[in-house]
Formats: sequence, C-alpha cells, structure tokens
Amino acid sequence: MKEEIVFAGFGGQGVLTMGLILSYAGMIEGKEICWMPSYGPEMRGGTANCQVTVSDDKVSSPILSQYDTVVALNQPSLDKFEDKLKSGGVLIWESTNISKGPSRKDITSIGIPAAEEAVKMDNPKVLNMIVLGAYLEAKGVVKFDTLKAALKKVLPERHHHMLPLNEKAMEKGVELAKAAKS
Amino acid sequence: MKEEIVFAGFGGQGVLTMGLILSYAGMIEGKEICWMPSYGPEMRGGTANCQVTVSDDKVSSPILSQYDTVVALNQPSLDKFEDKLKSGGVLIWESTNISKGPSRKDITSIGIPAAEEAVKMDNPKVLNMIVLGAYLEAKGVVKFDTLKAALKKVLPERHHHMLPLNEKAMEKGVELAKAAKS
Amino acid sequence: MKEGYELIYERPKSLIKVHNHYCPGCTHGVVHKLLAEVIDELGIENETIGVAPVGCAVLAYDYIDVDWQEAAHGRAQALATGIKRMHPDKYVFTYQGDGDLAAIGTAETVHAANRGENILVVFINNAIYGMTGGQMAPTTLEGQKTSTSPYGRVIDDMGAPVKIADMLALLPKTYYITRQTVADVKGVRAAKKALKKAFEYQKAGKGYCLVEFVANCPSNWKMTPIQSFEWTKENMFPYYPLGDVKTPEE
Amino acid sequence: MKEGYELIYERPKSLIKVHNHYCPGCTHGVVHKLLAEVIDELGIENETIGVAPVGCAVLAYDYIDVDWQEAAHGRAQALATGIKRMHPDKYVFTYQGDGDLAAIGTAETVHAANRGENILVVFINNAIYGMTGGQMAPTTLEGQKTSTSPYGRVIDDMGAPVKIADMLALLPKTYYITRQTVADVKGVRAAKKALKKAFEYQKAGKGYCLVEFVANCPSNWKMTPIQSFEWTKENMFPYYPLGDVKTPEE
Amino acid sequence: MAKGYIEFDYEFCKGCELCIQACPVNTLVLTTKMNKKGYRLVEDAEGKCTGCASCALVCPDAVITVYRQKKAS
Amino acid sequence: MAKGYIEFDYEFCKGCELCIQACPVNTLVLTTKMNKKGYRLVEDAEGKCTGCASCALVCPDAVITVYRQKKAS
Amino acid sequence: MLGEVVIMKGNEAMAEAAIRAGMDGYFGYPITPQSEVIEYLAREVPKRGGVLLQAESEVAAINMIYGAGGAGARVMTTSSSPGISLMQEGLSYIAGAEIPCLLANVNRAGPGLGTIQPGQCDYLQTVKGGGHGDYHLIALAPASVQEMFDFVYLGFELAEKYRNPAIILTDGALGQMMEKVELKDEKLPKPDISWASTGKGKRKERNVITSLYLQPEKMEVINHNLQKKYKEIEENEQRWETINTDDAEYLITAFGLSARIAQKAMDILREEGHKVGLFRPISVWPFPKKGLSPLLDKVKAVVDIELNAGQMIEDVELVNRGRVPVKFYGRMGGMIFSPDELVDFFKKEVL
Amino acid sequence: MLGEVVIMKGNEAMAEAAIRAGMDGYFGYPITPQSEVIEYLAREVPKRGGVLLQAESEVAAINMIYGAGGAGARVMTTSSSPGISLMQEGLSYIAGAEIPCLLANVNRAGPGLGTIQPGQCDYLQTVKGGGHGDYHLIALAPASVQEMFDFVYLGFELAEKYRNPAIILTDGALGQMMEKVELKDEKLPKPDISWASTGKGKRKERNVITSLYLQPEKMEVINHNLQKKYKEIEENEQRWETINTDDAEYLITAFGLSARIAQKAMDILREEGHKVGLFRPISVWPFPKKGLSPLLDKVKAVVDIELNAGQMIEDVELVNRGRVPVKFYGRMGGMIFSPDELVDFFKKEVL
Ligand SMILES: Cc1ncc(C[n+]2csc(CCOP(=O)(O)OP(=O)(O)O)c2C)c(N)n1
Ligand SMILES: Cc1ncc(C[n+]2csc(CCOP(=O)(O)OP(=O)(O)O)c2C)c(N)n1
Ligand code: SF4
Ligand code: SF4
Ligand code: SF4
Ligand code: SF4
Ligand code: SF4
Ligand code: SF4
Ligand SMILES: [Mg+2]
Ligand SMILES: [Mg+2]
Repeated sequence: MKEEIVFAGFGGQGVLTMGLILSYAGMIEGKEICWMPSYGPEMRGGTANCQVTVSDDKVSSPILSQYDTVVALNQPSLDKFEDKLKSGGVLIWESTNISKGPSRKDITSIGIPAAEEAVKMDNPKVLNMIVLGAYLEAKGVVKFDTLKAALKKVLPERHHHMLPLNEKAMEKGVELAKAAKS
Repeated sequence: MKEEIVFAGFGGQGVLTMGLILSYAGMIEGKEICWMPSYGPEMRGGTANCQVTVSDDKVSSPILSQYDTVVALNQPSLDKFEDKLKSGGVLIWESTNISKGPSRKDITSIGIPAAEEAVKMDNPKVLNMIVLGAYLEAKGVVKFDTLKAALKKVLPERHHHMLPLNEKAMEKGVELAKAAKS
Repeated sequence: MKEGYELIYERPKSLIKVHNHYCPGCTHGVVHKLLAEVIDELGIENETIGVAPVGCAVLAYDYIDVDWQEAAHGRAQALATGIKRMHPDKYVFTYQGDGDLAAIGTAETVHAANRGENILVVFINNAIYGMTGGQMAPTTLEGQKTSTSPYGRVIDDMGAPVKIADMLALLPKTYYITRQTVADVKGVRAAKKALKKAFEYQKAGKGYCLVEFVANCPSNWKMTPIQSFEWTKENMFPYYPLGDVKTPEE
Repeated sequence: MKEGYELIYERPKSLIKVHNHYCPGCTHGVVHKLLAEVIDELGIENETIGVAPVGCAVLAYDYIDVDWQEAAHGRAQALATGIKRMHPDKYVFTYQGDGDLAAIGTAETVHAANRGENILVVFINNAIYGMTGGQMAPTTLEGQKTSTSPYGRVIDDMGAPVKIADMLALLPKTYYITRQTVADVKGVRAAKKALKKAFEYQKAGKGYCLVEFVANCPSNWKMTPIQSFEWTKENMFPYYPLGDVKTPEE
Repeated sequence: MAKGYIEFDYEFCKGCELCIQACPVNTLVLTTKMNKKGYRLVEDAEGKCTGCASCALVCPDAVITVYRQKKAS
Repeated sequence: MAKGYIEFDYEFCKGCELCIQACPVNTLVLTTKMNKKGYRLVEDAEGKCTGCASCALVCPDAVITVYRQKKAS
Repeated sequence: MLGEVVIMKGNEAMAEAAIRAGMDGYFGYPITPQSEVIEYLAREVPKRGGVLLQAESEVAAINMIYGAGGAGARVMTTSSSPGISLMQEGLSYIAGAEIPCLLANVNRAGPGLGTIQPGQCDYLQTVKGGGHGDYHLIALAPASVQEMFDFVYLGFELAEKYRNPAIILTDGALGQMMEKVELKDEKLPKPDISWASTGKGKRKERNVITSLYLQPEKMEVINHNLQKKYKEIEENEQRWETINTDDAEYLITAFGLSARIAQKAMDILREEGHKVGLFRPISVWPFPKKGLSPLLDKVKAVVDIELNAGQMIEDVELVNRGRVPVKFYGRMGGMIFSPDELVDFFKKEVL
Repeated sequence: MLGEVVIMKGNEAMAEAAIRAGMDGYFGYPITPQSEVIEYLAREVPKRGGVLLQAESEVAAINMIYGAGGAGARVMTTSSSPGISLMQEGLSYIAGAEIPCLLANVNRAGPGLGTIQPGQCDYLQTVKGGGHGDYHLIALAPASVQEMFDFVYLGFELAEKYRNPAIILTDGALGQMMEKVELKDEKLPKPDISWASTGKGKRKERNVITSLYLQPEKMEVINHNLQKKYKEIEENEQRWETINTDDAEYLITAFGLSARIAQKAMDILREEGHKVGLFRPISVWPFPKKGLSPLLDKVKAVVDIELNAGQMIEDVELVNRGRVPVKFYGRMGGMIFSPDELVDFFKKEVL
C-alpha cells in the first residue's frame, strides 16, 4: 500500500493539520509516513499545502511530482494541482469556495460543500475535518477509529473539549462523500 | 651581479632602514631589488631583520636561505645568522654590542665598533649609518654617492638637516672598515 | 469627485500601488504611507535612497517609489553610511525593526549614530521578531510571551527591554531622536511631522536623526489590530514613553 | 629580609613570574598586577576564569595564574556569557581594550551588560589600538593623532570619542560601573578597591560590573611613560572623568 | 459640521477595522461584503462623514480617499 | 619617619621611571647600570626610603619588594 | 527494545535529541527555516533543565558556544545559511582551539538573502572551510528526520571524541518535514574535559584555551597536530550508504534530501530495467572516498545530483580521477527536482 | 613611456594603486599584516580626494562597501584572514546583488587567531565560496609588489566588467615586502552605473539592489544568471604564467609568494640539469585550467607547493583527472619554505 496525497488551500484553512492527522493515523496503524509542508512567509495569508505519503514501505522521496489523491480547499489549489493527479486518482474539492471544479475526465472528482456544512455546524473552522472525513471515505487509507485517535493526538490537550465536534465533522464528511459518489 | 644580504639587530637600531637605503641605492643604479622585513609585534622591542636582494636580474625568491653578506648589530643576530652566511661571504658585526664575534674561518669577518663611534659623534642613533658605510666599503654593491642619494630619499624631508651627520657617519664606517680589513 | 467637494486626502504618489504583504492592521503599512507622504511633500522622490532591513519590511522597496538597497540583517546603517558618504547630497534613510536595529545591528547602530551620519533611521519597535514568526526581540517587554520566551520574558535571564533611543541620545553627534506612534490619529499626525523634520534636518546637514515608532504586530501578538493598539497603549507606552528623546539645541 | 623589618609589598603570587611583552610603563602591567593581588587576597585563583581579548592583552593568559580563554576580537563578553552560564559558581572576568570592547565588540558589550551577566569586565581605555600599531580607537580624543587619523581625529568625520561606560550605565541590569586610573599611587589604591568590590559583587550574584581604566600607550602615543601619564591627566581625565559612573543602590 | 465623503479602494482593504475605530463620528461599519482576498469591507453606513480624514490617516493600506464640501467662498 | 628598604628584581625592570616619579621622598634615581634586556636600572640612591610602597604600587612589572622597620611593640 | 516512536519535524527532532543526549547549553539566534529548534528548546529546557540563551546575533552565538564549549560544556547552536556565514570567524577559532561543539546548518538557497526555501548550496562552505586557515568541521548530512535525531547524538560523540566542531548539514525541507522518529532514551556519557577552562580547582596545571601562537614555529606544530587529527578522522569516520550498487551500471551520487529524491528516481529506473545504484555520503567531511572509489571501477557513468550549481561533484571527481564520466543535475534557488525530473535527465543525458 | 618607479611595500602599492585607479571610497578595519593600506590612505586621501572611513568592524566595513558599491561607487576594502571570515555573509550578499567592488586578503596563518605571519591557507575559502550559496569571487593572486599594484587596476576592471566582487589573495610577506613599482598615471574609466541605487534622478525606472527573491522560481532565474556569468568569466578571464614549461619534465604548481620561492628552486634544479618548469595561476578563480591542462599531458609529475596543508592541489587534481602523479609540499603556521628546502624535497620525493 502506498498513498501519495497533497492537501492544499489558503493559509488558515487547516490543510497542514489535515495532513498531520492522516500521518498520525498512518503511524498508529504501523505504516511509514512522510509529511512535507510548503513553508514560507505564510504569516501573511497566501496559500499552503502539504504533501503526505502513507506507505507500507519506507518512504523515499518526500517530494512528489504526481499524487494518488489531491485535496483542494480553494480555487488556486485546484488549478495548481489538478494536473498533477495521477490518471485514475481521486480529486476532493471544497465546492463552496471553488466555483470551477476539475475538468479532467480520467479521475474521480468529489466535490464537497464543506464550508456550507461547517457554517451549519456553527463552526467554520471544522471545514477541514469535514473534508478529511470525505477523503477517508473515498480512499479508506486508515480506519475511521484510527483517524479519531490521531485527531486526539494532534489536538492540544487544552482543546480536547472540541473532540466531539471535530469527530462529528469527520462523520459529516464521510456522509457527504458517500452522497457525492452515489 | 647579485647580492643577497641580511641586516639584523634589535628593534630600534635601524636595521630596516639600512636595508631600505641600500634598496633605494640599488634602484637608483637601475638594479632590481627586493626588501623583505621580519615583522611581528615588534612594538615591544625584540629583534628585527630584513633580507635584501640587489641584482641585475629580476629577483625570484624574496625568502633567502643563505646570504652573501650578514650584517649583525647584536649578539642574538650574529648567533642566528652566522651559519647562514655562504662560504666566502662577508660578516659585518658591531663590536661594541657583540662580545662574541664569529667563529667561522671560511668567511671575511669585519667587526666595527660603531656604537662607540656613534657616541663619539654625539648621536647614538647613527650607529646603523656607520655600519652601512662599512658594508659599502666591504662589498661596493653601489657607489658611495648613490648611497648618499638614497639616504636623502629615505629620510623624511623634515629630517633633512640630519643628512650631513648621517653622511659623516657613513664615511666613518667606510674608514673603520678599511682599518678593520687591513 | 462630487461637484463642490475638494480632495482632502488621497493615497500618496510615492506609495506604489501594489498589494503589500503586511498583515491587516500592521504599523508597517501606516509608516510606509507616512514616508511616502513626506517624500511627496518634500518632492525628494528622485533624490532619496532607502535601505530596507531584514525583517517584515524586507520588501519595503516594493512599496515606496524611490531607489533602494536591501541590507543584510542588522547592517542597514552600515550600508546607509556607505551610500551617504558617496552621495552626501542625496537623502538616505534606513527602515529597521527592533531585532535588526537593536540586536544583531547594535554595533552598526551605535557607531553610525556616534559618527553622526547624516541619515534618517526609521525604527519600528514592535517588541517582537515579526518576520520570523514571533521570537523575542531586544525590546520585548518583561513578562511578554513570545515563541522564544513562551513563559514570558524573564529579565534576570534574558535581559531588560532595551531603550536604544535613550542610549543613542547620549552620543554627542546624534541630532534628533524621537519616539512616535501611529496607534491613533493624533499620533499619525505627529509622526508625520517628525519624519518631515528629520528629512529637513538631513537636508541642512544636521546629522543623525532617529524616529522610533512604538508599533504593533497583531499576528505574532495574536491579537486583532484594535486589540494590538490597545495593548500598545497600555503596555508599551509606559515603558517606551512617546515624545522627543533628544531635540536639537537651536 | 633585614632583622626587625617586615614585608610591606611583594609581587602577588598569582602574577606568574615571566617576562611580559608589554612596553615599559604600560598600564596593562599595573592592571595585571592589581588583578593578581585581588585574586590572591580573595583566594579565588582556583575558581576564576579569565577571558583575554585580541589587543595588546592577547597574551594576558601567560601572566595571571588562573584558567583562561582567548576570545576572538570583540567577543570576550560573548565567551564570558557562555562560560558563566555554564559555571555560575565560578568567577568570570574579561579583560578588554577600547577597540575590542567599544568598536568591533559593541553589540556583545551592550547585550552582555543588558542581560546583566554576572561577570566583571576590565576595560583598558588607552584611546588607541595598541597591538596593531596605533590606529584610531573609538575612544581616541578629538584632534588626537593616530596612524589612521594622522591629521588628528575629526569628530564630524570619524565620530566622537565614545563614553561607553556612560551608555552601559543606562541599562537597568548593569550593577557597578566605575572609571579608574593607575597613573598615580592614589589611583592605584582606588583601582584595586574597585576591582575587589566587583569580584565581591559577582560572588553575591549582583551582576554586570565594569571597571574602566583610563590608560596609556606610551609606544603608540610616542611618549615616555611619565609623559604619557601626564597627557592622560591633562587630556583624558577631562573627557573621561574618574569616579563611579553607576553604583549599587544598597 | 462640514460634509464629506470617502471612497474606498476596496481591493487594497484588509478589513483591519482601524478606520472604524478612528472615525470620530462613528459612521463606519464592517459589512459582510468581501473583496477578492476575502477581507470584509467597510462602509460609511450612516452617511455622517465630515471629511475629517481620520480614517484615511490611520489606514495602513491607503485604501481611503477623502473629500469635503468646499466652504462657500 | 619610618625606615624602609626596597629590593629590585632587576631582570624584570624596564626602566620606565614610574617608580622614581612616584616616590614621595625622591630617593630613587636612574643609574647607568643595565639589565640583560638593556634597560637602565633604578636605585634608592639617597637611602631615604620610608617603605611607603608607592614605587611598588605603580611599577607595571612588579619589580619592587618593600620592607619597613617594625614599630617597637 | 524499540524506543518511543513519535512524529516530528526535523528541526524538532534535533532539539529533542539534543536534550536527550545531555546537551548542557544552547546559544542561538532565530532564522527561517530552523527557528523551530530554539522555539522547541524554549518550551522544553525550562522544564527539563539546561541552559538556553537567545543571543543578540549569530556572531555572539558562536562565540558563546566557543566560551561554553571551552569551559567543558556540551553545547550546540543551529542556524541557516546567512547566519552560518556570520559564524565563520568563530568556527575557525573553535577549530583552532579544538573545542568540541555541535552546529546545524538548515541550508536555504542563496547567495545573499536568497529565499527561505531549501538548498544544498552551502556544501563547499561546509566541507572546504568557510572560515580562514586550514581546518575542518566534521560534517554529517542526514536524509531523514530519524537521522536528524540520530546525528545529534553522533555529532556530539564525534565532536567530543576528536575535540573538533561537528556540523549537521541539512536543509529547510528536512527541517520542516515530519516523519516517524524512534527516540533514544540515553544520555551520552560525560566526556573527558580535563583540558577545559573550568577554573583550576584541584588541577595543578592551568588550562588555557587559545588558537594564538605568535611564534610560527609553534603555530606550525599546532597545524601539524590538527592535520594529524584530520587524517585520523578521515581514516576512521567516513560514513556512507549504498543502495543497489552491487549490480549497478550507473551510479547516482547525492546527499541529504537529494538522495531521498534520487532514490525514488532510481526505483523508477530500476522498474524500467536500468541498473542504477545510489551512493549517499553520510559524512560529507570526511568525504567517504573509501566507499565511493571501488564503485567507480564498476560503473559506466556517474550522475551527481544536488540542490545547487554543482558542489559535491568536486569531491566525487577528486575520488574519480578521470575514471568514468560524471554528469551533473541540479536545481537552485529553492526549487526542488522531482523524481520524474531526474528520471528524464537520466534518460536524455546518461543512458 | 615608463611610469614613475618607486620602492614600496605591497600594502602601500595597493593603496597607491587604488587612489590612482580612481577609487571613490575605502572602508576598512585595521588588522596586521595589512594595516599599512588604511594608514597609507589615511595620509593620502585627505590630500588627494576620496572617501576613507575606518569602520567599527569588518562586518560593518563589508556592509559599507555593499552600500557604497550598490550606490555606484568604486570601492575597496582590505583585511586579513580573521577579518575576511567576518565578511563572508556580506560577500555573499554582494555577490548575490552583483555589486562590483574590490577586496584584498593579506593572508596570515590560521586557523583562529593563529599568527600574524604569512600563509596561503585561505585559498579554499577564497575560491570555493567562504560564504553561503552558489557564488564566486574573481580572485587574483599577485606574486610581486608590482602585481599588487597592477592587480588593483585589474581587480577594479574585472569587478566592474562583470558586476562581481573581486579579491586580491595575497599574504603578509607580499604585503610587507618592498620592491620597485612602476606607477601608472591613469584613472580607470567610469563604469556604467545605470543599475546602481543613486536616487532615481532623471531615470524612469527605479533601481533596487537586492539579493532577495522569495519565490524560488525567481530565485532560480537569478541563480542561473549568476552561473551564466561565472561560465563567461571562466571562459574569458583565466590568467596564468608559465616559466620553462616548454621542455619541462617536471612541473611545479604554485601561486603568489610560493611561486616566487619555487622559481628560485626551479633555477637551482635547472642548473643541476633537471628539466623543471613552473605553472603559476594568476587568477585562482577562475582557475586557469586552460593553461594547466595541456601541460599535464607532457610532464612526468607535478609538485604542488603551497603555504598551507594542501588546498590549491584540489584544483590541480580536478584539472589533472588522474593523468600524472601530483606531490605536495607545504609549510604552515607562518613558516615559509626556502628555495633549498624545495630543492631537497624535489630530490628526495620526485626525481
Ligand atoms: C544573519 C541573519 N540572521 C537571522 C535572520 C532571520 N531574521 C530575519 S528577520 C529577523 C528579525 C526580524 O525582526 P525585526 O527586526 O524586529 O523586524 P520585524 O519583522 O519585527 O519588523 C530575523 C532574526 C537573517 N535573515 N539573517
Ligand atoms: C577580526 C579581527 N579584526 C582585527 C584584528 C586586528 N586587531 C588586533 S588587536 C586590535 C585592536 C587593539 O586595540 P584595543 O582593543 O584598544 O587594545 P590595545 O591593544 O589598545 O590594548 C585589532 C584591530 C583582529 N585580530 N581580528
Ligand atoms: S508579522 Fe507582525 S510586523 Fe510582520 S507584517 Fe505581520 S503584523 Fe506586521
Ligand atoms: S603598544 Fe601600547 S598598549 Fe600595547 S603594550 Fe605597548 S604601550 Fe602598552
Ligand atoms: S483601515 Fe484601511 S485596511 Fe483597515 S479596514 Fe479600514 S479601509 Fe480597510
Ligand atoms: S473622513 Fe472622518 S468622518 Fe469621514 S469616515 Fe473618515 S473618519 Fe469618519
Ligand atoms: S617602575 Fe618598575 S619597571 Fe619601571 S623603572 Fe621602576 S622598577 Fe623599573
Ligand atoms: S617605598 Fe616609598 S619611600 Fe621607599 S623608595 Fe619606594 S616610594 Fe620611595
Ligand atoms: Mg520587530
Ligand atoms: Mg586600546
């Protein structure tokens, strides 16, 4: 098993955290992982992304040129990474923020109105968790329970009261992905 | 023609100036020259020397391992350089300061009581000029007039009133060298 | 423009019309604007050379329409010295943060000031290393939390917040040293006057002028811009009191 | 010793009995001797670490019988900070010239002082770069001729002589800063007391102490030692007045 | 009171709200409109602007141009 | 006046004359004697030494040891 | 027994390792992309003991290291390219005075202020002596977060064994990326510091830390001693990794991050039937000549891959001495080649 | 027509040449064995015009040079080994921002404080980039006081032609020794400084001097431009001297002072009938491969001679690529070999 994925969006949308939770989940399940962020003077907005590899074998290059999965939370990210998705790969995109979805036909495209759902859940910040849930549903790289355990590891102790909300968001994402696929 | 020589003594005795005057004299007569001082934290006394080459041809190494002539103004200098005089070379030494003259027999040794003479001339500072005169008499590398011209070049303008005294000192040196040789 | 109305305020010409990279509500933006206004008003845009620091203002040259040089971290005043000595008739200013000016650049600052270099130093004191993500600066206040003083600055261990302006004022050749703010309208007006004065002094060959801004860094202070200015007033002003530190004896 | 006589003064034990490289009549020799006396009297020769500068005192470690480190030019107080932070129970002092401490080492000096490092800084202000043969120092007086100010120091061009001790006194964490001389017997006695006090403060954990010596450099000033001390009194003392610059509020 | 009006160069606005705070007549409000960068925009909601330019002076992004009714001459 | 005497560690002397200047009773003089390094040496020529140690205190080369007659106890 | 396994950034792994290895003191100055080191320590050191000081500059930091290291403490500093340049004088002093200490250069792309993106363009500075005089740093080039952790231990060990500064040459990508790390739970043994300047204490002989010997005769002895030590290190401490070199017809040489990317390119090429192997220097000084030289008798060509304009290739060529052609592929300015890019280069220029 | 001939120290010759060549400004800090440069200028500049400033440190000095050079002035600084190390960050910035300026390193023996006696131990620092990032200084190694004078002209010329910092790599002996110098009486033409930051004046476009490009894509373009320039310099500016190489069976390679001493050794060996020739790199970067390479097809062996532990030998070997054996003889710590010593080495180890 080897999954190479990029999470991309605006700085502040929590794409780095998505990658991190997935990495922890991979670790918990005994897999090899590598999480590679873009970095820069991101203090001032702009875009951010992380490339994550989850694999049974040791990860060689942390730099990827093509991805099994692309997760895009805004238009520039989609535009930038659509081309780099492998043929037959999965593209998960946030359909509230992104007006122009993917144009490729050789891929599985899953648009998720996560921003809208997050507002409905009274917390725009859980957008990323919804999308992460959707991703899990689409690719099933780790077990859902493992993802929850990983979330707990990544979330600082003082925010643990937010766990249920975030878990709910992930579940929502699973649901939305199922709907989108069918 | 090539003359390789070292002038050595205490810091303050004016050995660097001796070398410099000879170098200028060489230049005036159209020769190639190279003047290489020892340097270091000499501010605080200690010994000083300069190696001078005067030659018809371009000078290659400024660093010499053997000398045609050694001029030593104190005991440590004599002790250090006696061995490095070429066989048949000339060793000129200040005999007031140096109690133990050279022991080599394959060289020409010229001891000059320049310090004593300088005191007689009421200016201990001209010691070096006396020895320089002696050197010239011994080796005749340049003309005496050239040496005088060189002296004028080396002595800062504001000290030009000292020219006659210095010239007299050089003449004294010539005289003493003649006496020593004979 | 509506009929019967007159223009009261517009974007200064020397402020290049591009998006800047500063965070919302950051002092850097206001000070850039003031500099551009003063340069416009004095009409010196063709005779001015700016020296940008390494710090959040590293790209200042993208925003103000004069010639610039980008210095190494802390060395802006050494560059400015080099420039001004070659072009004594040009206006030369540096634009520096607290880390740049008062930590790594301490020697260059003290000695440019001591030589009385005829330059203007614009000093943005936001009590933090903005660009690198919020580490402790020499001017960070006692108890202030930063990423390298996560439990608050401890003076006994990390030193006291440095009032560099006061130290420089001691040097006989510094001419005009003043501490300003842009945290409110009054401050902005006063600050602009100070900057203008400094350029005028430079023209008159008076020597070293330093205008310090008691500034903010909403992002690394983790506050809204409005909160950040409130914090400035409550915490920074008592330690870094506004006003002239040294004025010319005229 | 003659019968019926008692010993009044002898060479301090901690002053290693070797020839030093200092010029006749140079202040460095006297200050070394005083340090050795104080170390002897306090009995701290086994708990003291000296930091030598780059300057005429570069070989200070050959003369005073304690452990030493030789710093890079200007960085003695950075070294001392490193040492003291690792060995807070040891006595740490630096010994620095004016070029070392107030030119290239300005940042290290200001920030060690600002942190209130619990060290003693012995500062030999001879208004010149002695070791390198007499170039202008930051403390060189106005009009003073040196090899790099052959027509005299011009303040407008080369800056004013820096009173670094006064600047450091402004920093809240400096504890004891004093200006001393060894140009006469009275001065020697006072200076020794100052050094001793500084070590005692260090023991008590009081922090940064600096003892400045208004010193001489007969060789590069091109004077006899006696002339040099006369010149010191006439020219240096008015600009660098003797006495305490900052004393503990006890 | 003089009458004034202001124009915003909205694409430069970062929604920092400093102008709102600076306005002596409290006429500025944060709207729900956004510019391309996603910052919420400010408006003279109450139309009470006097053209004092306070907002413009404190604006870090030089977003605001200020006009005022000419005095009758 | 107390009576004193001084000893010189002559090889360390550099003939700087600071001791001569420091002596309150002007008893020290520069002689024509020299040490190995060529420095002219100082002596208590007049024998007036009081053992005040001034000369020793100012000597940069720690050349001088000072003794003084014990007070009758 | 397996140690605790966590996920960490490379920079954090270095900081955590330093604490665990028994670092006494850290002196440093923030700079992207390595400020996480001092930030991590600022959180942990107050809880777990030790000394941490944010210096006023890199010049001050390296001289604090010089002082603290000379006083026998196990000390470390980290920085990135411009900051490392400022340390060159201090490093030369430290090497000359034979003070053990550990540095890391989290390389960003230069020259000048450049960018904060990763680069390997400080290779020559690191291995040929960026400072003045004849000296060497022991230089280790990790290629994973685990190695970032492990080489802190190794760096301290080698530094103390040889009384020589050691440096971890890594880059912004390795500093920022996260991987699994197996933590060690052991403190390194206290080294012999009888040479250090700690106050004489009960010692008879004084200790003086210096790099100054005015007499050239003495200084030359010091130089000879240093060179003897360097020879010994070259003899004992060459480290490298080889992958698929047994049957390799083509050899890739690459260090650090580049080697990771090259490995994937190699895998792709192997899948397509090309016999490609990888030689990764782990110690970049001493350069692992022993490991590389025999391979050069067996392969048809070498491709040297670096994130710079071609620096380590000089060391490869010095070992090669004209035996096989050596091609170079590099990216600069913070750009990173992808595995595909390397495969393309291979196909176009080498095969 | 022959210019005025005088006797001068190497350091003074550099200072005099700088004034004559039309130097606008000098910023520097004293250090032995090169303080004569600033001292000479301090006497002359007030009389003959220009700017001279004693900086507070070498760090300040190089950044003043950066500022003044970036403002279009012809500027120079000089120092010796530890001071040059302190300039490495600034040099990297200057190279990155493509500012012409001239440096001289009057090399003393290191590492650390070392001694003030001459050495050639900063060769690698000079030619391999002592600072961070991929950049090069144009480096000239004079072997006589005349060349100390001439290379100031040449250094300014090359620096301005390529908008690149140039450095004269010399040593304490050459700096202190006196020889005849034929003085030039010409000022170099004013270079094009339309790129410089002088105040916009009548220019339409602003000039911004920077080495910062946060976008790696842009930074890589900058790097490629630099590398292109370096290639061009390597193509055009290799300089060397050969003596007796036509019939040589043995070749000595040596630069600067070493080459002078080696020449005398060669003369002695020739007198004894040994066919020895001398190859002296004048530009040490770019290294004169073109001059050296053909010679290596003709000789039996090379003896590389340096006042260090063996540094230029790496460049010799890189050209040699295994063709002939290369032996090394060096002295360190400020010790200087005599011609006899070299002759002995030759006889024992080579012939
Ligand atoms: C030699 C060097 N050291 C460190 C850095 C990293 N660095 C960049 S900006 C900065 C400090 C910025 O703080 P400040 O000067 O206060 O400016 P601000 O960003 O707060 O406006 C640092 C440490 C660098 N670029 N170069
Ligand atoms: C980096 C560096 N720059 C310059 C020097 C040369 N240097 C040695 S000592 C010194 C100044 C000495 O003056 P000061 O500190 O006043 O001490 P003094 O000799 O007067 O006691 C200088 C510039 C050096 N060794 N290292
Ligand atoms: S990080 Fe701070 S100083 Fe920098 S732009 Fe943002 S708010 Fe301003
Ligand atoms: S040069 Fe000056 S400071 Fe140095 S030892 Fe001589 S007199 Fe003292
Ligand atoms: S101050 Fe300027 S940037 Fe801030 S909200 Fe108002 S208009 Fe927008
Ligand atoms: S100009 Fe004055 S009154 Fe009008 S909106 Fe701005 S601050 Fe308010
Ligand atoms: S003071 Fe000391 S060194 Fe000077 S002359 Fe007197 S005894 Fe000699
Ligand atoms: S001890 Fe006093 S009285 Fe005696 S010689 Fe010395 S200074 Fe003079
Ligand atoms: Mg700041
Ligand atoms: Mg001094």
